[in-house]
Amino acid sequence: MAQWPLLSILIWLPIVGAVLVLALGRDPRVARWLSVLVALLTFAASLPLYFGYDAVAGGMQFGESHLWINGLKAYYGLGVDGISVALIVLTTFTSVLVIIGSWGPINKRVSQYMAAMLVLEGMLIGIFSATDALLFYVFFEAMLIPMFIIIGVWGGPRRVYATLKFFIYTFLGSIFMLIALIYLHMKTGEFSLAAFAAAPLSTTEQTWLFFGFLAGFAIKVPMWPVHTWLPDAHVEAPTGGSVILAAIMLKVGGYGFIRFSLPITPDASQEYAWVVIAMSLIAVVYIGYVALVQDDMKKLIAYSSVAHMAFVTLGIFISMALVREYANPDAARLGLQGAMVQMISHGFVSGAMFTCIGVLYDRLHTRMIDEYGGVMNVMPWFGGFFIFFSMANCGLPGTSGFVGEFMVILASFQSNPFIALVAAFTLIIGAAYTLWLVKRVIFGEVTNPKVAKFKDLDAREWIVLGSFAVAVLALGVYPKPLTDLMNSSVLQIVNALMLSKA
Amino acid sequence: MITLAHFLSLGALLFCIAVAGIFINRKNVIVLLMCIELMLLAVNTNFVAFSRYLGDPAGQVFVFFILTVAAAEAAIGLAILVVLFRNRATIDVTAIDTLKG
Amino acid sequence: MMIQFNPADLIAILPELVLLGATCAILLVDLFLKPAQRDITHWLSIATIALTAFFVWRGAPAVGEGVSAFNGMFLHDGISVVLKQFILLTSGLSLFYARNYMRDRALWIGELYLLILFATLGMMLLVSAGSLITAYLGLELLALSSYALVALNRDSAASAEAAIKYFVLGALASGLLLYGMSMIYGATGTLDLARISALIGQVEHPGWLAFGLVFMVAGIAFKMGAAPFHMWLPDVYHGAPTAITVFIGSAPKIAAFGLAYRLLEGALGPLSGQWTLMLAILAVLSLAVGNLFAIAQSNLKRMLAYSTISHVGFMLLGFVGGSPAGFSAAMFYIISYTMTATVAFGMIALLARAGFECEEIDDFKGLNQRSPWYAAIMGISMFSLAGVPPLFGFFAKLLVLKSAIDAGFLWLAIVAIIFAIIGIYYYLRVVKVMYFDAAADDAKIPLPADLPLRWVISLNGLALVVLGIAWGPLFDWCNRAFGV
Amino acid sequence: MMLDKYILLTIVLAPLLGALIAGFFGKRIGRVASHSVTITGVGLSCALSIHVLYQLVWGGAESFNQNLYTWFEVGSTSAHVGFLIDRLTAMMMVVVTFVSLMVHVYTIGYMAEDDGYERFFSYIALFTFSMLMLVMSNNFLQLFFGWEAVGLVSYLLIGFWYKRPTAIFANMKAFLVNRVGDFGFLLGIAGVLMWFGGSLDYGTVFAHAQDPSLDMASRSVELIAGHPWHVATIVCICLFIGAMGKSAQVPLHVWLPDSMEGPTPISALIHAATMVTAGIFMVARMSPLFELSETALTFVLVIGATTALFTGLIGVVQNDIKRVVAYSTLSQLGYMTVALGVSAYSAGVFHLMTHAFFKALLFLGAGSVIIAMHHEQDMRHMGGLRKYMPITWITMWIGSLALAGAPGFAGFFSKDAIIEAVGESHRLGAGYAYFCVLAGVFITALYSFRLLYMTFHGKERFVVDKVKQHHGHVDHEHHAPGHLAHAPNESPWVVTVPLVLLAIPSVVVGFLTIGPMLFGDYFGNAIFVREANNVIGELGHEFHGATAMVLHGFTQAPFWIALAGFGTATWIWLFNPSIADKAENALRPLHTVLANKYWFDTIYQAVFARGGLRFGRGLWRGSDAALIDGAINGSASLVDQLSALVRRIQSGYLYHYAFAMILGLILLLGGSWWVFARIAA
Repeated sequence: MAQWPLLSILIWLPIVGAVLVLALGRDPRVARWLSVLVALLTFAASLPLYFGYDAVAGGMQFGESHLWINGLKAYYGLGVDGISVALIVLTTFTSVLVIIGSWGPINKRVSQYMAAMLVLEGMLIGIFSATDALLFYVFFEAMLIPMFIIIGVWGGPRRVYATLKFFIYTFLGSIFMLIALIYLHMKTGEFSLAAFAAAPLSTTEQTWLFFGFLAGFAIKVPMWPVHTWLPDAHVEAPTGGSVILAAIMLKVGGYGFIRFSLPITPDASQEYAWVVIAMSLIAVVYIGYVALVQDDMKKLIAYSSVAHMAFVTLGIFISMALVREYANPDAARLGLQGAMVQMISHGFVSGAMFTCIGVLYDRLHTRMIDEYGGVMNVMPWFGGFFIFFSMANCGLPGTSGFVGEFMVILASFQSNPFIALVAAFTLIIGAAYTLWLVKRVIFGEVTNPKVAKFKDLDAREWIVLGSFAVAVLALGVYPKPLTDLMNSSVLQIVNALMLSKA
Repeated sequence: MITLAHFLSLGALLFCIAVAGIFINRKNVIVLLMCIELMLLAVNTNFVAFSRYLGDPAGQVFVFFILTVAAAEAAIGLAILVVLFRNRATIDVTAIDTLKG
Repeated sequence: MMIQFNPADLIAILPELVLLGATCAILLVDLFLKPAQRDITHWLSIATIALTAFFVWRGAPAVGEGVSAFNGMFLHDGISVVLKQFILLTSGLSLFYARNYMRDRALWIGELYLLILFATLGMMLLVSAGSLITAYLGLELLALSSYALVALNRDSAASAEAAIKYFVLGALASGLLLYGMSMIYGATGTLDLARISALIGQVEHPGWLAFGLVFMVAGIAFKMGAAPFHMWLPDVYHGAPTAITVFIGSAPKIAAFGLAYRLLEGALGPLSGQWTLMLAILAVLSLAVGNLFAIAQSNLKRMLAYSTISHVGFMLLGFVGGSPAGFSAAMFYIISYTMTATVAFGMIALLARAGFECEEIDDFKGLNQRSPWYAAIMGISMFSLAGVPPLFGFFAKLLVLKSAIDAGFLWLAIVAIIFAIIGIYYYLRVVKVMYFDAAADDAKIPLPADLPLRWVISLNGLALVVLGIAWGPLFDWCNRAFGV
Repeated sequence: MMLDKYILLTIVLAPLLGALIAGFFGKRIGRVASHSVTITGVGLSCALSIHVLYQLVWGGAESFNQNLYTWFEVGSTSAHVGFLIDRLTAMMMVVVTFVSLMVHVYTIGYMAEDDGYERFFSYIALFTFSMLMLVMSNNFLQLFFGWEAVGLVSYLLIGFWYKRPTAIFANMKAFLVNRVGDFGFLLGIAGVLMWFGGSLDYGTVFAHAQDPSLDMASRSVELIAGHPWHVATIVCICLFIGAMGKSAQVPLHVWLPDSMEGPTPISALIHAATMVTAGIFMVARMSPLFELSETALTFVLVIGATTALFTGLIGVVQNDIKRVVAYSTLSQLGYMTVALGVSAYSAGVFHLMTHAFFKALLFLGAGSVIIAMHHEQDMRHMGGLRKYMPITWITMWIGSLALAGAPGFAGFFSKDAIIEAVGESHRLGAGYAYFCVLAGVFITALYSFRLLYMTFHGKERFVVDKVKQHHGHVDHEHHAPGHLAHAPNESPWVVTVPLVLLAIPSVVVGFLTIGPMLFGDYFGNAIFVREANNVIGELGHEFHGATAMVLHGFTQAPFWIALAGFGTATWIWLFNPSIADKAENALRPLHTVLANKYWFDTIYQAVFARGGLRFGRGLWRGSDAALIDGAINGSASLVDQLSALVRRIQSGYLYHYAFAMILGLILLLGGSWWVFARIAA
């Protein structure tokens, strides 16, 4: 397989597939089957990536490099390390489920929806495999377009506000990052991430660059206080859009921190790690409380996403502090691994949660919590899934939701127990908002006569939720394959962090 | 003695009058056309004066071109004016304000 | 200095000669055609442009070997070749986009083609100008043709108003430019751009130079449409028939770039310390004015006009670098902009029909339902204007931002991106209208069946994607032209 | 000799398999198959647990400590899933699986009419699995897994009747309060990893703790500059907070009484016998750590003593039969905690074991009564039931005597040992604790016999409506209080057999095991006590066999105090029921305090629940919506308004346009002049 341009195939297969779906998908059935086929093929094509990746050796593998823009020495450069492999497989896996999940709810302009999803998938894979900053940026920004369309066309009543907010907000952040990239290009004469990481930069330069990256990635993650686009986008997005948004698009921010902020501006990252850590901790508590009082379940889960992603940023930057200030690379690796595991896990859990909400929405066409109640009476299987994913959402051991949080808390304790103290607060508040949601939606007597007519999950919904459940459980019971996959990549990052660049 | 500076001052003065005419005039589009001609003449004055002063004929050649173009310009300007009048039945500058904002 | 006629110089201006000759021939032929046979003029004009482009291509000088003909009056170098090719391309595109629109409005007359061809000739001359005289003549040929084109619809009050505004302000700008030229001439004693550049260091009256420079910058800024010399632009774009807006919104921008480059860098390069600052001021104003004003617009043509102003501001970012790389970036930018704008304006022309201008943003409601394909093309063009990758417009922005940052104008780059974010809003609004809103009931009328138009606009739109992915060759071409 | 890994795996996985089958295919395979498969699983597990215990105690097997697989491995930090099977574990395994098996059998009768029959079996089997994972763990990670997993099952079971608003409130409350404990527990684990050898495995951690060269007892850290704290104290208190949640110690006890909303079998299994004792087990397991910190043990002691006395007091005023038993459980958990607090870990674990039997018995007996009373739980509507259900009556008496510490019964040995140990201890707070546990003995006797008298003796305070019998009776279809559709009768054999089987150990287990467990070498090195703290060792000098202890018991204060309690209860509730009301009026303020459970719930509800909601709403509306979105939408609308304003500049008038150009020209001239001036300067 080595000589196959596997990453290019992964990127372009869904995009070409999308064109095919658009061209042939006048009949919705054709569009649906074709898109599932393409997504499955992509998923199948991503498996050799996982099995073929030499996790022991680590480093960038499956590399491809072609001169793209001579004048800028920009390359069409692809390559993956363990971190990327994990995220790419997450992407291909989730995309299949999202597309299957969209079979029922999406009835108008099916081919366009499916095509947008596939294009989005290709771009996300591109983000996770680009080794050239310009290429990364292109995918990073371009994915806004299909998402914009998905939310805007198939979204809820306030979709216009939500999409514009989403687009402009994220664009605002990333364009500052663009300036940072241009500056780095000026310094190094090329766009390769390796060259950026190797370039010596003064502390002042690093500081500016750091905040440039922070603007881009913090909004994407999103971190407090630039998170307000996310609840709106989620609320208005169709189920599939929400799933992709939560499960994968948010990961781009965390991935960006690992790929850009840490290696390129290590000294500034160290200097300002406290900023990110503080923002993350505020997010855990603040967002937790905000999630508690939501009346809209999607908004609730959206806020919970923000709180969970705070663990990702916490893990990433706590490792920065651990490496430099506490000279504790082992704990740093733990933190970084924790952040990564949290990303993957949140992908599954939030994807599943949004799918669950979609299942309810398809039946009652409202997301207001107080319109439901007693769903367990009529949809016992669904109730089971919902409770299971809720438990994963509040980080129950044995589910994937626990692993990352556990590792991050262990790591942050080693830098400062008080950080761990605040972070661990998620145990309480996370359980509070999730279980209260369960209580109000799933348990209780059926009060709404329409709820009484609900049918339990159909086969399609079963497949989607069941797949998510298997993933959540597998990762929770046996996370070692995942941590092993990323182990040497994380080690390399941590080793690089130990060296000052100024 | 009349020096280059005098010619330049004259040119500048004419130019200013022309420019002022364009934005102070609130009555008639034709006055605008006249101002434009005046402005070109101011430029021509400059060119001729420089040409003479530098002993270089190229400037005067330029003036010929300017004059020619000015003639064409006047023709087109008047044609547009006619079109305007046909549609509006007025050539009042203050009335030409439907396109704005 | 003896003036000599060198027959080899004719080779250098062969494309212009071809264009001139063919235009005159078309002028004659058209006299004898009935209105129903206007297609002949149409295709002849397109053939002429293609032929001219062919000769430009054949006559392109080798890399780095610019030729000057007619004692330096006419420059034939890489820059002029690139600019001419794109001037011809966009002029040709506007011919395609114009036919259907003009036919629907009984404006499909030979003069349309003649004026466009003459304007094209003017632009070609302009970008090859080696002397102040050539520059002026090219400019006026373009300007006079444009005035007439705007007024082509004799029965439209709006067109007439646009035309008179364009004319008066254009003439004023010409006056400013000429006045500046006269001061430069007076200071250096020559009209030849290269010689001006060479002599600038030893002038007696640097004040005259500075004076002349300011006036020339003002004149150039007007032609580009940079704020605060932009005020004609929204009214003209708005008032002119859409098919004409397609034309005057595209190719002349490329020519204006050529004019600016020839005059500022070619002649006044040694003064770049001053004009970069002026251009920086103009850039900031243009970005602010263009984006701020555009948001409030409900008329798409007018909105696009303001967007043009903001794009000019962006293009000036490349200029302020004052380096070959910066000019190359600016040229890339202006090419990208015109290629994109032709799609946007062309789409208005495509969707318009007799009695329905389709120039309000709301007229695009639900286009995705009526025609997903054209909605996609329009969407691509909007995203490209907004500067979203992987479309052409993004890379143009990348390059100009880069050249501004390279030149130390980081603050300018940041100002630019902040306004770009404001700008995103109104482009997205168009996409929103097309995709998110339901079509109005009366909008179910089928699209025009002008096949060449459909094909060309589709290709034009796809080019934005293709050039977004594979923009390297074009960038290399621009770089080679400037010897980067 | 080594224990067989596969036997241990079977012990854990058999209930899990049963749970999965009953859970996923329950409806398809039917009721009988569902309970068969889970009972088989748990029965197998129980038999093998007994086998393991036998192997360890008599078979000469060594402790088993082996990792099954690596959970994750990052740098030097690794986490495993593995088993540590020593005698402490084996005892817990037997207790858990035995009580679980009893409860399984009992459930066949108790839940016979319930729609969620299969689901219930699935849950309790899953609980057995989780609890086994907890006790069999050889590391902190798996401990935490089991810890939370039992919490999850508890959550599911308390909310088993998910239509009841009270049940779904109670299960959420239980989970959240437990989460507060887990919050501390997790931090404790993090502290262990950081300070105790960088490992999560018990073996490494304990070795590190006991390594004299490291002197972990006096190692301190300055979390706040200038205030050195002992790391052992921090870690142990954090871990104990976890235990406080799970074992329902004040002030995290509030969930346990509410958890009685669940079906009675799980009250017996989870909220009396096993899960709630996980905290006790955990502290005992962590004895090498707790021994390092005198401060932490004092904390444990005081909390335990407070729980033991004050929650018992509440039990006296409860009228719900299950709640009385629940408060009694709280009080007994307090006893166990007190034992831990005076380093008498083995006494705590010993009481854990005896308590498991007799408290499960009491709950199941209460459940039997509830069945008979058609799901009436209020004792004020009972009375005189002994003639209807003799087996239940007798077994309940046995359980109550054991609970009250009647000499010879299981509870006597364990409780007396605790009281003695507290008396021996010189730890700070031991005096307070001694008072509390002694007073607690009186209270225990008081509420235990009150329950018996109100339920089984005296007049019948219910009416049997002789109307058509209701079959398919479900819980929420209550008759008017005190009205029954038909006369109560003894429960079926599936209910009574477990009662009897639990009654036997309630009588004899203490007598049989106190020797080896407390004063012998039963626990070996599973529990570590520093020489200076070894109160049980002190007691051991005075121990001359169980019979002697019984006889000695009659002369001791606790016996007389219990007797006083018994006498008081008998006097009031058996002979003079009216006095109860009079006393209630006479002691109105005290009664109010107790009836309101010291207002813990009220305060928590107001501060944490409503306060949290208000805080959240404030953040949402005030900060998210008003501040952040306000800034964003505000700047957007500012741009909009600015745009609407400035567009007027484009007036449409030619002369304005021209004027703008001239202004521009002047601007450029100014700029140019400025540059000139700078160059000149």
